[in-house]
Amino acid sequence: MDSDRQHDASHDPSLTPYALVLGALLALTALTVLAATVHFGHPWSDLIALLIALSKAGLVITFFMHVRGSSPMVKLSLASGAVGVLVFFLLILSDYLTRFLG
Amino acid sequence: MKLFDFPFFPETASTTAGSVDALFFFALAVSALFSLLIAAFIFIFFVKYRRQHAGDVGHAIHGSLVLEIVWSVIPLAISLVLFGWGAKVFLEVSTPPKDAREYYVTGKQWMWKIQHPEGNREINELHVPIGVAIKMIMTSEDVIHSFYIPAFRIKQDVLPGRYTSVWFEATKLGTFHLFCAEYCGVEHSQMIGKVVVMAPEDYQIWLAGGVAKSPVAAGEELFSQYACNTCHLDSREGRGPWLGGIAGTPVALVGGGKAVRDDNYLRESIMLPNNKIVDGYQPLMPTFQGQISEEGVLQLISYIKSLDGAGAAERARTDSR
Amino acid sequence: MSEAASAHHRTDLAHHFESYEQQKQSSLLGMWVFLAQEIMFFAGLFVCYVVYRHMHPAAFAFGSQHLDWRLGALNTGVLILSSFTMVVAVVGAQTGRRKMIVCGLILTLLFGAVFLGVKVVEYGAKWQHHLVPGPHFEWHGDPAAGRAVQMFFAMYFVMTGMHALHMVVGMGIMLVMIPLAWGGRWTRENHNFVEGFGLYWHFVDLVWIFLFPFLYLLGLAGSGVHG
Amino acid sequence: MAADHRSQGIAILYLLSVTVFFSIGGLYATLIRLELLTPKGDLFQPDTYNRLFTMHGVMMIFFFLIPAVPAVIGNFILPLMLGAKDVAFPKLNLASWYLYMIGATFTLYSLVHGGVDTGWTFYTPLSTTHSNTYTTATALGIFVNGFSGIFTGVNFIVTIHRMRAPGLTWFRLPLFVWASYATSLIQVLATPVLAITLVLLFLERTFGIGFFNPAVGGDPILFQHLFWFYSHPAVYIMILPSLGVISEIIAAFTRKPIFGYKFVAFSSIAIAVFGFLVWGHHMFVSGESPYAAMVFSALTMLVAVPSAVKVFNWMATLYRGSIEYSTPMFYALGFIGLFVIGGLTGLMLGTLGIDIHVHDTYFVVAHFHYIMVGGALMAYLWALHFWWPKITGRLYSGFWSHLSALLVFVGFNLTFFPQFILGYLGMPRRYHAYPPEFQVLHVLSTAGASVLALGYIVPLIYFLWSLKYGAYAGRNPWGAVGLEWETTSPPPVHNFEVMPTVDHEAYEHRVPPVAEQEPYRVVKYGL
Repeated sequence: MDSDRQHDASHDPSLTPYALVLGALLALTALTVLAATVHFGHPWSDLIALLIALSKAGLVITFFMHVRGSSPMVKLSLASGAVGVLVFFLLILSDYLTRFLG
Repeated sequence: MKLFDFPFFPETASTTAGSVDALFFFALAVSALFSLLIAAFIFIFFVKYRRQHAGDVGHAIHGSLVLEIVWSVIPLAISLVLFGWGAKVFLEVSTPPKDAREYYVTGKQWMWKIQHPEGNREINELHVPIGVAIKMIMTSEDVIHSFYIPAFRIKQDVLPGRYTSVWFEATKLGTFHLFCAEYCGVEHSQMIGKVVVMAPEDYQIWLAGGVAKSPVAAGEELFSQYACNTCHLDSREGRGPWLGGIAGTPVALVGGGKAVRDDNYLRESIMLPNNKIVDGYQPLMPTFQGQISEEGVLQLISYIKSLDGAGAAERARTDSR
Repeated sequence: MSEAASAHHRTDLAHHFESYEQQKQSSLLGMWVFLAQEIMFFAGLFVCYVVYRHMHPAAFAFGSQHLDWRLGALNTGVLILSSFTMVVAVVGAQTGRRKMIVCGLILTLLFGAVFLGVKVVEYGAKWQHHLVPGPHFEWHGDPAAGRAVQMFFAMYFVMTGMHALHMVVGMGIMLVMIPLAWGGRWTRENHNFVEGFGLYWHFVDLVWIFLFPFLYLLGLAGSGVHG
Repeated sequence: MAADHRSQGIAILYLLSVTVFFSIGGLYATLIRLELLTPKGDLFQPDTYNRLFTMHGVMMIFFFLIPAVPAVIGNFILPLMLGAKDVAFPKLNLASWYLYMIGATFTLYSLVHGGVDTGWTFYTPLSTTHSNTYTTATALGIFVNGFSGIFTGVNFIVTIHRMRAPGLTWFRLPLFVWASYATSLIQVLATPVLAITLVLLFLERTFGIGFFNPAVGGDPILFQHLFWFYSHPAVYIMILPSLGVISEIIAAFTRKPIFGYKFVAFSSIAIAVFGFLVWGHHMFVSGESPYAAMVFSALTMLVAVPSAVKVFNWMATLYRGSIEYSTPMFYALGFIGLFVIGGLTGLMLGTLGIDIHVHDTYFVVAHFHYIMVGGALMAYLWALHFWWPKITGRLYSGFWSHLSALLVFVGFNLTFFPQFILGYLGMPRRYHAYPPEFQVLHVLSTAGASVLALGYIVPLIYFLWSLKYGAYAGRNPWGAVGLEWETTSPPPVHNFEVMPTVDHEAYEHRVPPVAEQEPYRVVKYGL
């Protein structure tokens, strides 16, 4: 715990990087609205919106939630949530996307 | 109740029942083999390596990679065989022959309503000719039911709001159980009936005994009664598309995308007409949900499916061009 | 509660932990595992959304046109700002600056209140226009949307409602945290609760990041319903 | 103050409460079996019968099987096995128990008002628009109870990661810890989906918001997807800790390490992970796409591998062991037999062609009772027998416990084996009345259930008896290896007098064994 306290003290976190992330998040919000006004057609509009949302999520997770520099276990629990969501979507869509094939 | 006079195995009375049984016996044999093998080993070890003296400890054996691989790969291989065989039987049981006779089934709490292609109706009884492929097109008026005939080894859930189907070809004369297999409320266990398999000539006599209007004829009446014919004109100039010959064919939709116009598509187009709009048309059709009975929808669909691809007027026009 | 650092050494290390480091790592990991649970909770809703949108694409596009994307965008900005002020509070805790924690929390609370205020306005408008699904639902928009348009609003209300509920819970916790922070409850050595709460708040922000484009922006490009 | 809510105390609270709910569920089971003695359905009205099997399912699954091994055995033994003073979040642990009791209160409220008749599966639209019973209260109870499980899961995961004694590396952990870890993963990742599903059910039922109503474009099958996304993994919540218990018992009574330790450890994780991929096999005939059915059937086959790995490794562990004929050991071997039958019939159900016929029949009922009763419930009982001396410090009677093992094993098989035959004959489940040709098999089943019930009552008596009259157990009555056997029985406030460190592998038996005394003689010949 001593080493930990020194660790904290040795580089006092500054707010500047967080402010940059804030700016990026606001810019991406504007971008997603802008992208939605353009007609890309199915499924591209959704993919673009998803991509922007994922990058915003990535920024929040990496910087605001300090996943960069967290323990591997933290990353693992985040990954397990993400994999769980992926499995959920893929398998449920295996029903809905093939239901009307015959 | 006679004590030893009870069945151990269900009757086998359809063309596909044998395939299901064969698969089951294979799985049973594999299971019995493994169970006995494991039980035998456990019993032998249990007797042979019992503790002799209070202070004994076992030999520390930590494992064997070869054995682990053997007893991972063998079960995997066997279960994949089961999967493949099972999928084959599943496709066999769930793919009706093209020329199957179509019966309509409506489930409601707590009865089965069945209509024959000739129009005869019955409740909780199903009379079928032997040796003829029969497809049941099924829907529910309320909750989920399940159409189950153990002797034919077939089962399919019956859902509100869409169609499911199941088929069989009976191979034995006689009377068999018809069950509802999906729990559906208070009288679930009374939602039972019987399937009577008859010789074709007897079936014809049975059919003649009932007063019947065919679903096609009934559907035709509904078609004008609900004024469908004011928009779906066979001149192809109506506000809705002409419906002749469309059953089972693909169509382009507004907003991109395609749909195959199967029974479920036709049903959806009557109940939620604006969900899928055929390219080139406007979403003008009102919904008929709640205004037309499930049986009525089935009759409409069978009428639509009976319509010719090119109506008389249509044919004349093509000729004149 | 004593302000003396030595007293904290005695009282805020729970009896069953050997060190502050063990306590901190346990607390953070616990929060993350809890968030994995939250991810799956919202995943259930998103799965419903994807399935129903796949089944009724037109209805969803028409429904979405009845949401005010400007209010949605405003709220997105507000929530992102609140996430930033939450970071301010956490940095304050990490550097042992009591006033910074308090200011960060108060600002976060305020932004949260703005968000919910906008939400109340939006919900009120939907209620007036009979767009709340259920027996009172009436659709006076384009009839082409069909009856399934109700499903869009059902998904809209349950998704934003569950999100708002999480915000209300978070704001309740902040109301308790602010006086505690003022009283010096959290120190440089032990501020696990602030960090853990920060993670929760950012997660709530994350959910909204996905809700905004997929609820508010579907009909913006003329939706392509009529080809 | 520290001792207020230490995990052992919470374990005892859970022990008492799950026993109560098990008794209620068991009472319902008795009434169900009595009704099924005759084909006509003359004992109860149909709607009464429907409430009986629904409440039996709800009580047994949500309020007994899911908390039983993790919350009772896990809370007591897990911190001891890890050499920890407590779980990572003791207050959260206490909150789990309160949530469990609040959930149970809602459910009991609906129970005393007549119960629910939707089946424990709550399929829509039956549960949303057609049932007039107390569905909302029960769903609320299960919702609240779900968070109890989630908190227990969070607690165990963090505890296993952060609270291990010095030297206790991952591959030195007892296999029960691995199993508990896998269980906790499922609890954390699957339970929230049940929670949101119940929220949607609640909104649909109470406010008429038709999430699953086809009239507004909803899909009842989506409810089934969401429900089984939780409820299939939930089966593994119930069975995985039991598999861990069996590993512990076999290692202790053969006095040797588990054969293929790492394979057994990872098979728990594999079962947990595969458990998330196979839910669609409950829906082969539901109207899901046949392609999805094939995907789910293929994935289901994967579960066979880790399950087989476990069984074969247990079998191999017996080889050249020093096997003690103790009650928990008899039980454990019986468990393997029942688990093998349950697992193999599960494979049959996962096979598409067979499932068409036996889905929603007594074949399914028999299968899951082999897993849930033959597996999970029995493992819980045997775990109690194994750790009872540690929990109470007392020994129970050898003769009576052997007798109860026999009664349970015989009674169980007599109850449920005939149901496999009934199922293949086509007897649908949840039937209050049935065709007369099924009667003989139903009578056999009811007869078996009577024996089974006796087998449950006997342990209740000798466990209570042992609290006052049982011989003192000492630290390690079985001569087993593991940190929990190194402390006193029952353990002191901080679990250990001196916090332990670990310098050996799991189940490393030393010669001569570490038993303080030879109490198994007492166990064998006592009373």
